[in-house]
Amino acid sequence: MSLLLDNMPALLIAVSLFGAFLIPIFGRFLPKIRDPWVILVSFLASLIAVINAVTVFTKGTVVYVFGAAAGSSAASIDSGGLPFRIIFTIDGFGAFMLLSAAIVSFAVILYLVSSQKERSGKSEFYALYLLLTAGIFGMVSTGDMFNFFVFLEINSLAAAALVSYHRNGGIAVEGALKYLIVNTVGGLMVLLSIGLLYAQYDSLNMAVIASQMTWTTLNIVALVLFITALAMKAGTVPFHYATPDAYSVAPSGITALMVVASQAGLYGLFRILFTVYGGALNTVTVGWVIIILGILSMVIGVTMALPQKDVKRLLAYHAVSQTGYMLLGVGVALAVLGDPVALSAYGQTAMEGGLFHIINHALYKGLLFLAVGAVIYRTGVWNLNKLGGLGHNMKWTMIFFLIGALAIAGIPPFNGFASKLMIYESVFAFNPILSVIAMIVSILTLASFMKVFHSVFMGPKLPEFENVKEVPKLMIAGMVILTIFVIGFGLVPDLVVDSIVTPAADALLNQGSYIAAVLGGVL
Amino acid sequence: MTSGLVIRTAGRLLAPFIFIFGFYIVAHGHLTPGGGFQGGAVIATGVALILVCYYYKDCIDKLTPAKNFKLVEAAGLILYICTALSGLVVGASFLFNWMNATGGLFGHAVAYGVNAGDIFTAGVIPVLNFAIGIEVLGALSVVLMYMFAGLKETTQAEDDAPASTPIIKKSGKQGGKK
Amino acid sequence: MIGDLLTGYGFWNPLIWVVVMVIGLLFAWLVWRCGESSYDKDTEQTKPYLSGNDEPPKGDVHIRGGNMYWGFTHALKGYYDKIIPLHSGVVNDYLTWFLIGVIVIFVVVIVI
Amino acid sequence: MPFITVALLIGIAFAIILLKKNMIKMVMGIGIMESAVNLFLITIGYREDGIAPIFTNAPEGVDMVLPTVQALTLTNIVIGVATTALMISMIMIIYKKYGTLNSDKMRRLKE
Repeated sequence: MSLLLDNMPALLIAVSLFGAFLIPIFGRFLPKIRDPWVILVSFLASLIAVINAVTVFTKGTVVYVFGAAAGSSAASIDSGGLPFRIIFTIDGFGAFMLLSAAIVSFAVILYLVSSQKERSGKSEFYALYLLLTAGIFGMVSTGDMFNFFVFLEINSLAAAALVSYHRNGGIAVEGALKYLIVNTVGGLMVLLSIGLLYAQYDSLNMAVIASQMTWTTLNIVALVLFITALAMKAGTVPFHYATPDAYSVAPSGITALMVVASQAGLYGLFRILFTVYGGALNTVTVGWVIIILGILSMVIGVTMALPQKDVKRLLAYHAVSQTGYMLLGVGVALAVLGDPVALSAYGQTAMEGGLFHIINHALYKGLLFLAVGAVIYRTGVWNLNKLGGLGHNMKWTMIFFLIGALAIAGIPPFNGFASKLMIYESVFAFNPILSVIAMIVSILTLASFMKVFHSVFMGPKLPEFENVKEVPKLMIAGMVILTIFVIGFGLVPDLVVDSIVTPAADALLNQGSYIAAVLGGVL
Repeated sequence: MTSGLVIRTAGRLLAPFIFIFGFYIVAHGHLTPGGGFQGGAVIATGVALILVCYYYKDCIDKLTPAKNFKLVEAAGLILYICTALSGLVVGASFLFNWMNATGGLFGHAVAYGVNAGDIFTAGVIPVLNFAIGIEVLGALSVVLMYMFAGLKETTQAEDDAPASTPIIKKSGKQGGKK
Repeated sequence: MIGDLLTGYGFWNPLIWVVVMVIGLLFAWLVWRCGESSYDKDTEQTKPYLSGNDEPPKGDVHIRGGNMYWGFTHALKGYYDKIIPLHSGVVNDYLTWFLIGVIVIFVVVIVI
Repeated sequence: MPFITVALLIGIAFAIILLKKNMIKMVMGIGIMESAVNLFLITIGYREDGIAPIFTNAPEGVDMVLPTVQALTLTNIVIGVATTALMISMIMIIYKKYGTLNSDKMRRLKE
């Protein structure tokens, strides 16, 4: 048992991959047990992620060295006190992201197993799904720059292949191709800047690079490439164009997971900014760059969402808009990083608000995509102009959608309100105008969800949707899981913030503890 | 997609040598430049050669359908993961090189100084190389086969027909996706 | 107490909010109970009264999604005319924006 | 000198990706960019008069080139193969459905 517990970080990746590679064999010879197997593997992977996260929150940062004999430390003596193996470093922030990925991926697989029943090519579909999960888990737990790049590429490739799965006359492939091209170029830029850092510091380990980081021109080039490429992965204006394209054509369950996949890009961005660069940054300038990216994302995302007619595209633009909130909160914390008074006065709260918004967004946006996917599953219609009156036949879906919509618009007592309140109040202390913009965006969000809710569920029963039925039970189960978390996080936000968000914010703000956890205080 | 007798014969002669060369690269991955991916890719070029020389349909009918290569791919990956997980079984971490310098299979100690190299060294690394070789062979072959399936390929009869009477035939198969 | 979320200025407690909402809903329900109870399901009462005209078919009554917020988009026409062509759907443009972003951020970070 | 080549290659690759409308040529541009990054990685590990980093071939007292970056390059090549294969497959499907390779005409998803 202790053997398993010691190797939890490795099992995180290994279980998903092992399950994924067995699926083609099951699909060929034992098609009956494939679906239960997928659910089992996904459940195990989520369970392992949760166990890892709990370990981190109770015992502190976990450092796992691949390929080492038992009991050897990360920075062993025979390598001169420098870590040279691939290292997984899961600190508070990584554990936080693991939790959100674990919840969403398990809820989505329940939904997908039911909604994909009639489709062909399921073996590869589920294998790619587990590969995408492994990519997300790997991105948020690795402590090695190049390893991060590899998981980033696994993430992009698997996501693009999944987006293109149901072709719809080529339109899905178009969205996937755009997403893939944009992310490949971004990934290459990340690799280029990793090369720049490696050339200077002779190490790929984030902690080692962080301990020697200085503010030189080369490092600025690397930083700018990191910011733009990872912001592109996360879908930030003005690099967001491929995001709505891909989200709107992907199978609905996949879109819900792709929200988390994009947030793994956001994780990378924050990890680079706070942990790798940290104190070496010109924090005010870079903080304002992040804030401006956030404001642009919020405003342009929501205004583009308002006139949309394709319901999934509308939700995708809201995903862009909500990413802006996270960037705003964290950007404010970054801008005041060099000022301890302001940091403790409102920077810490802004950071916690931004991070709390990440998990909230993953939950309620996942719920919204699943609910909309349920509507599309039964009606086959995307266009808001053609939908209507479905509340009569799909009561459960309507309730879930309503909860998700209220949460994203920041209506109490759902979870969106708690994190938005933290962002508003702390950002108001930093700069009132930013806070006012954030509130206006929130109002517009509510307005556009009024539109969706009204035109999909309200109104009289339409003749063309007379025989629409409620979706199967497993799809409902997937949505129920997310709903429980949305309501639970809304009702007891203090417990959530104290137990998982504050450790995550502390882990990011405290660069020294990350370095010490890996290097053991050698340097 | 016309390929004459010369090309077909040459391809048939060359293919076994390409396979053997690929296998050599895989097997010597821990001694010389090369390894699983490169060797697997070389073997897959052999498959590509056969696909180019013969017609896709003939290959599928006479040799093996593409879905078998998917199994090959999955088998390679599972071998990799199991080898990596075996590190846990012996009480060390994931991917631990537990067969190194134990005297068993691939377990000889590496000699210092300039020497020709002993193939039975390096512990689990050759095993991982073989796993990757199998995986890459399967994956690239599947990709190639699906791409050929997506082409508008003429059949033998159409090629042999006089050039003045083109036969228009739509290929209904979908393109490949790994 | 459980549910207190400190934000630096004050606190936010969703549990109190829920309790207040439940009390408000109870009150509303009581008021509703006091109303006229002569509603009858299968009579003329259920039909909508449209100044004596016949009720149009259901499909025509529903306000479709594309018609909502027409005024909003119309008022911000200048803004939308600029912003919508940017989302051109051409993948070359997407990457042009990436390059512009890299250059702008680089200049900003270097200069300031 | 190699760094100038890398910069030049990346510039050419960006020019191709931004200016060419043919999707196949864009994929080629991404390939060139990949090669540029690979070249950069190899270059930063190069030592004057270094030999290939093979343990059993190394005489005493001779510098080796850095093997880590070569491993990185190899990994990037593998990823590049997968990406290119996927992109070309997608372009094949799009060509079949849309009948064009022009990225200007590939814009059913917009606004």
